[in-house]
Amino acid sequence: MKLHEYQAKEVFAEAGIPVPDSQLAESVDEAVAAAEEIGYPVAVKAQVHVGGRGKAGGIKLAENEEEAREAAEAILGMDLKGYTVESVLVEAGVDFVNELYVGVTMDRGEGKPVAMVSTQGGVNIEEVAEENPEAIAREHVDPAFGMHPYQARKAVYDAGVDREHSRDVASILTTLYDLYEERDASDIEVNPVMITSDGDVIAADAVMNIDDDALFRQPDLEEMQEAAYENDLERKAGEYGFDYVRLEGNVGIIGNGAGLVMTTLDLVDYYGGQPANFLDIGGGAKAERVTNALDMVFSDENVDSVVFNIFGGITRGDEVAKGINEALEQFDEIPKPVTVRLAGTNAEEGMEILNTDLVKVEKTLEDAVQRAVSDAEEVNQ
Amino acid sequence: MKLHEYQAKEVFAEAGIPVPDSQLAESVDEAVAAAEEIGYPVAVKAQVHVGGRGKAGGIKLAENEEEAREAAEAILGMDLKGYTVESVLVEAGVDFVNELYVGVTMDRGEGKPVAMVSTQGGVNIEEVAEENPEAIAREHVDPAFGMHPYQARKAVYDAGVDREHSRDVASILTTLYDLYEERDASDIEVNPVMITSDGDVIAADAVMNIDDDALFRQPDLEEMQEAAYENDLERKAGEYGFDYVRLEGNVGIIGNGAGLVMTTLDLVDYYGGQPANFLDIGGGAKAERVTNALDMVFSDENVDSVVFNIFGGITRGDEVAKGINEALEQFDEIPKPVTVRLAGTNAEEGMEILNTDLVKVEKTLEDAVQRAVSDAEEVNQ
Amino acid sequence: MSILVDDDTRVVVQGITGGEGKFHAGQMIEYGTNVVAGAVPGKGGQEVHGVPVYDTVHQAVEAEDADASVVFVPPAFAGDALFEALDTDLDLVVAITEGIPTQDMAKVYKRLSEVDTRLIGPNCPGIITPGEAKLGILPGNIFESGNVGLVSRSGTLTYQVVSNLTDRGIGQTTAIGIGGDPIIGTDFVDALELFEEDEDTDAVVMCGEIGGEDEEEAAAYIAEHMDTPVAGFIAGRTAPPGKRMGHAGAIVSGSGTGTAQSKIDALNDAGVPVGDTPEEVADHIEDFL
Amino acid sequence: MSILVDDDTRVVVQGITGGEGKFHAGQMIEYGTNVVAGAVPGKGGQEVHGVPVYDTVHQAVEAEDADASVVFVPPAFAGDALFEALDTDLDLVVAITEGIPTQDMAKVYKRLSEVDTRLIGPNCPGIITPGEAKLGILPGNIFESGNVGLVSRSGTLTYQVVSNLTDRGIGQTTAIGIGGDPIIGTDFVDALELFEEDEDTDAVVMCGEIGGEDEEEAAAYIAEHMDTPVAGFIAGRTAPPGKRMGHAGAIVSGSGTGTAQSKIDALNDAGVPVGDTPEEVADHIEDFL
Repeated sequence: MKLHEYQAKEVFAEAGIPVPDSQLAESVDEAVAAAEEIGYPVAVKAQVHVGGRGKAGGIKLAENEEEAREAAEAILGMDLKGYTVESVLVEAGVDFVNELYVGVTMDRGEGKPVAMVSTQGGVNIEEVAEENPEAIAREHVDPAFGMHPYQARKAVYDAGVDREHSRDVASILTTLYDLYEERDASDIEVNPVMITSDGDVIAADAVMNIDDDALFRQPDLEEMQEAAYENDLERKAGEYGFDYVRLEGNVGIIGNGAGLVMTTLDLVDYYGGQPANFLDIGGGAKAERVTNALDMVFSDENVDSVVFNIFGGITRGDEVAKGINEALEQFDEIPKPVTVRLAGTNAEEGMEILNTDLVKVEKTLEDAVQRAVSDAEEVNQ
Repeated sequence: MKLHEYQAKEVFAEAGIPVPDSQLAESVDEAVAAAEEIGYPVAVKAQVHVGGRGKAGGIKLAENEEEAREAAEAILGMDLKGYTVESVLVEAGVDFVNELYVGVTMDRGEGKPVAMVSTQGGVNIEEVAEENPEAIAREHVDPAFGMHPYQARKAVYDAGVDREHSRDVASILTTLYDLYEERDASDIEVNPVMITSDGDVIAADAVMNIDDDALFRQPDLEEMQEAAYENDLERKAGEYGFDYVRLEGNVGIIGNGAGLVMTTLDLVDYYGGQPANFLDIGGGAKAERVTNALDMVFSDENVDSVVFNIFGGITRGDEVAKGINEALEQFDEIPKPVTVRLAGTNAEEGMEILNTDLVKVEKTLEDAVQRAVSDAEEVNQ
Repeated sequence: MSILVDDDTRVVVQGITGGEGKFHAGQMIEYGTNVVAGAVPGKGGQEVHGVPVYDTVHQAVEAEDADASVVFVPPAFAGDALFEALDTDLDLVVAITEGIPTQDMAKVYKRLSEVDTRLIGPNCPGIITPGEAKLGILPGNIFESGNVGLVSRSGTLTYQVVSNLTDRGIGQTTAIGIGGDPIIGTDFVDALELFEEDEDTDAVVMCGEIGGEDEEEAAAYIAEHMDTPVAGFIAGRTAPPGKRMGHAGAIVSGSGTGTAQSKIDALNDAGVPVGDTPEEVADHIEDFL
Repeated sequence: MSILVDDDTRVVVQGITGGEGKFHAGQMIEYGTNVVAGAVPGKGGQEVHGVPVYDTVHQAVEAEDADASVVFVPPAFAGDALFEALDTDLDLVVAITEGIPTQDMAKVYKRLSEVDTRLIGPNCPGIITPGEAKLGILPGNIFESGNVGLVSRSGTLTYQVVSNLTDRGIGQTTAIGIGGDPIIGTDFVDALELFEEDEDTDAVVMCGEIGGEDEEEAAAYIAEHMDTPVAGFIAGRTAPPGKRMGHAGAIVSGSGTGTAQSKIDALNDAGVPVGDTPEEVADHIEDFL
């Protein structure tokens, strides 16, 4: 789960990290009122989970009411890399002399969190990591002990932060690590940490992604989930409890097991089609879950055909087939052509049971995918 | 620092451990009023840091007002192994069917905390440990990870606690460990944990000793210190910042460094005397600290003579001698004979400086101790 | 004949009284696995499928002389269950549970470095030596005893590839699902090392997917240390950066590390053919044998 | 000639800008110790007694090729300073600080088991090889180079015993104060082992005190492994149970473990004479030589 900037800043501020004054606005008038209250200059920042918002026009500075209105008008409702901007954060402009990067993430190779500090903040840190890796000081943290204070200092000194600001920056890093640990973050970062002309150290941006698997013990963050969804399909997947990722193609994909679903996507691509989504229906395939999965894929207007790929392990193919029949029988008309492939335990029995008035049946994965791809092509012709 | 039972129970109750209703009383009337409010039967319990309070008459049960009055009268003001009882805890009587022991302490040999559970509660656990060690289930805790839930369960099951109560007992152990860690305890225990006839699990006693070296980060516990002192001498030592232990003899002892002071005590005993106290004056020996140390030893009415044993390491003997002179010159009359022995850096210069009108001077530790022992014998003749 | 598990393996099932645990313990026993005990706090003294249940893993291991456990404990309690298992002297712990918080697993991973026990998983289908023992949820009927080792980050994809092999009459020595989480116990290199040492394994299938650098490390290991031929498959070629594809570990980072292409290139450079489809993987294995 | 430290030892002083740190760094340098750096966060770039100060121990160790550190950091921050020192590749860390919370030391002790660095202390006077180097606060002038090793839990008691030796013309190879806390790095057995291996150490004084079972373990070690003769002293014969005698570790438990008598008996059983007075200890050593 990705928090919006404004949500992350609420969490950071509560933990004692200095952030600029700001207000969330969902309309142009709200944005202007917020700017007036905060005082100029302000930054108007699109609240979407898209990297490089600034370059894409999602952040604008405003020196006065007119500029604030223009900025809010330009940003609210804009399409930013496929996401519609529904709210902006209006934030006090910071007069900075220096920008740093401070963050914590999991180094999965090491199985340990890693704290990072760089004096090259304000730009894409992943580019810095690629082009100039020694510009990022890294400190691995033993998760049993947590981050020792010396590690925060070491990262800050190693990164070359001025001695004058080192204590404040180390303090932000320490708080970020504590939040990372206490709030089950998967990534947490401030980029940039701004050093103001007055020598203050302030978190000008905020990224906080939460481990979905740990949300059960972060009830207050889970409450932020609703506002963190980017669109209706994400919200629907969240409600149904599906692992779902929307892509840009037109072949809808439903399967069981992450690896097999990814493989199905890959095969759609391999056979010349374009996958519309990743949807893992998980173990079993009761009618209700099948119904929900079809609802999701059918609700995506981009989808022109659907491939349903189930490898029954412990689950028996005949039971899955019954579930699919039941689910599809609820529709008066099947909105988009569905190809089903069942494999594994009792697959043949299952294929026999499937109602071929409702679905097309293929025996191999390869054939099922090719059928769905050609169905999608037909629709587009 | 040892918390009184009532203090420890406040901490335990706040952490969610079930304890009986209770009230602290410092007079017989208060005790009776408390008993009336709580309802009979009650236990009236002396609040002193003495093991085996019950056997020594420091705990009495009362079924009615008359018995409550008698109990409070008997206990308040009584001398319990050298300590005067200044307050009692009046506590609801518990109708128990079983008594367990649950505790956490540091196993210094392993460098790890150890959690302990036994079904042989209600008696001196150290006796159980000696006579029937397998009656105590022990679980060492890795201090980097803290106690895992399985460890609490394992200790409880290994101890043979009824499956019916195991969850509640494990929960008390888990809370005790958390308190042990969060509150920098050196020992924490409940003995007994009572299983009531209704199947409830309740902490009927409470021991919580805090690591003195960690009190700086336990400000709320530090506030309990004042009430936790057992007598004026302890309070005075606390205020002066001395490591001080009162013993039962009549030769007062002041020295620098724990090992050397202990050795001085041992030599007093070796030469036929009886040490009155352990007092480590610490590094250096400025006049103020010497004055305070002498004030402490002189305030102990048992003391008949004093030996002052300083081994100057980095501190120079002549400076120590000046400090001793200055301190003793403040007295119109030296209340008890003082023998001084200086050794180490500039010891000879120091011995020459010492004002022999005020103190006796000996060159070796052995001679100084013997002199103080014979001085004390003389007073007693 | 196999690696890690065989018909001598004495198995404790942690969480045997839960829905999943009970069902799969039954399946494991039916397959012939030597399930000797269950462990569930508070359920000691009960029996499940005729197997005695103990309150703690220690009691189960001691009483039944077990040397492996399979963990079906729900994710919120699974980290603790793993610490419990690692505190005994088991040789092998197989964690089936999906959805263990990553930070819990980071602590378990630290603990793993302090003990001699091997962990497989979590978020994995388990391990099977066809005809001898299965520890986990793999459907026994699709496997067949033979001379190909299989190691995979994925469950159903494993079944797919195994069917492609079994359908051609190619059996398996042992198949291991190492799990789809970012932090796992046994990784590709560990498993490949075991297959390389196993005399009966004549070829190995390795099914990787996007995320992390395990496949790249495996490629380096294969190039340097393996004589046994390996065929690969990598899922997630079409995955966009920054999106978690079902598995917590299946994510291409924003900077473009962990891509399928990087893994395919590394494997190809190590002389490992990577199939475009599961069928092609079976083709490569057939060529090796 | 010595154990652990000599005139080649390159020392970092952690906390060199504080009152204690600065004073004793001066004393150490005056004694001839090769103090090469200080480490104090925020004070990098300064100099103390002509020694360069760095912001982190890592920087100090790398820049000055140090192999040992002495810690004079106040107790609230000392645990962190020890973790910092143990994260470098120093051979030896000597912690002088008194009053480190026991639970902080328990964590440090765990960390010690994961690294190759030796810790002496905390709450100790340090270590000295007379005429070569001292790391700590021991008064150099009472020591003399010779052939007796000394290991002690106490500071001033050590000075007392050393004077008794030096006064008779008996010098020391190395003297180690292992510290009076319940949890310490180097213990008696570790130190005795080093003295046993040291060719120039012909006899060893071991000054123990009440609390814990280190002396009993040392007695067992001496009986089984040592040829070098050992004389002992145990402080705290008159200590009542349950009272902490100055040192955090000097406490006889309520059940009567950790008593002086138990330690004296164990040592006597191991053939170690225990002096009733410091003078008697010197007598025993004189007899050995």
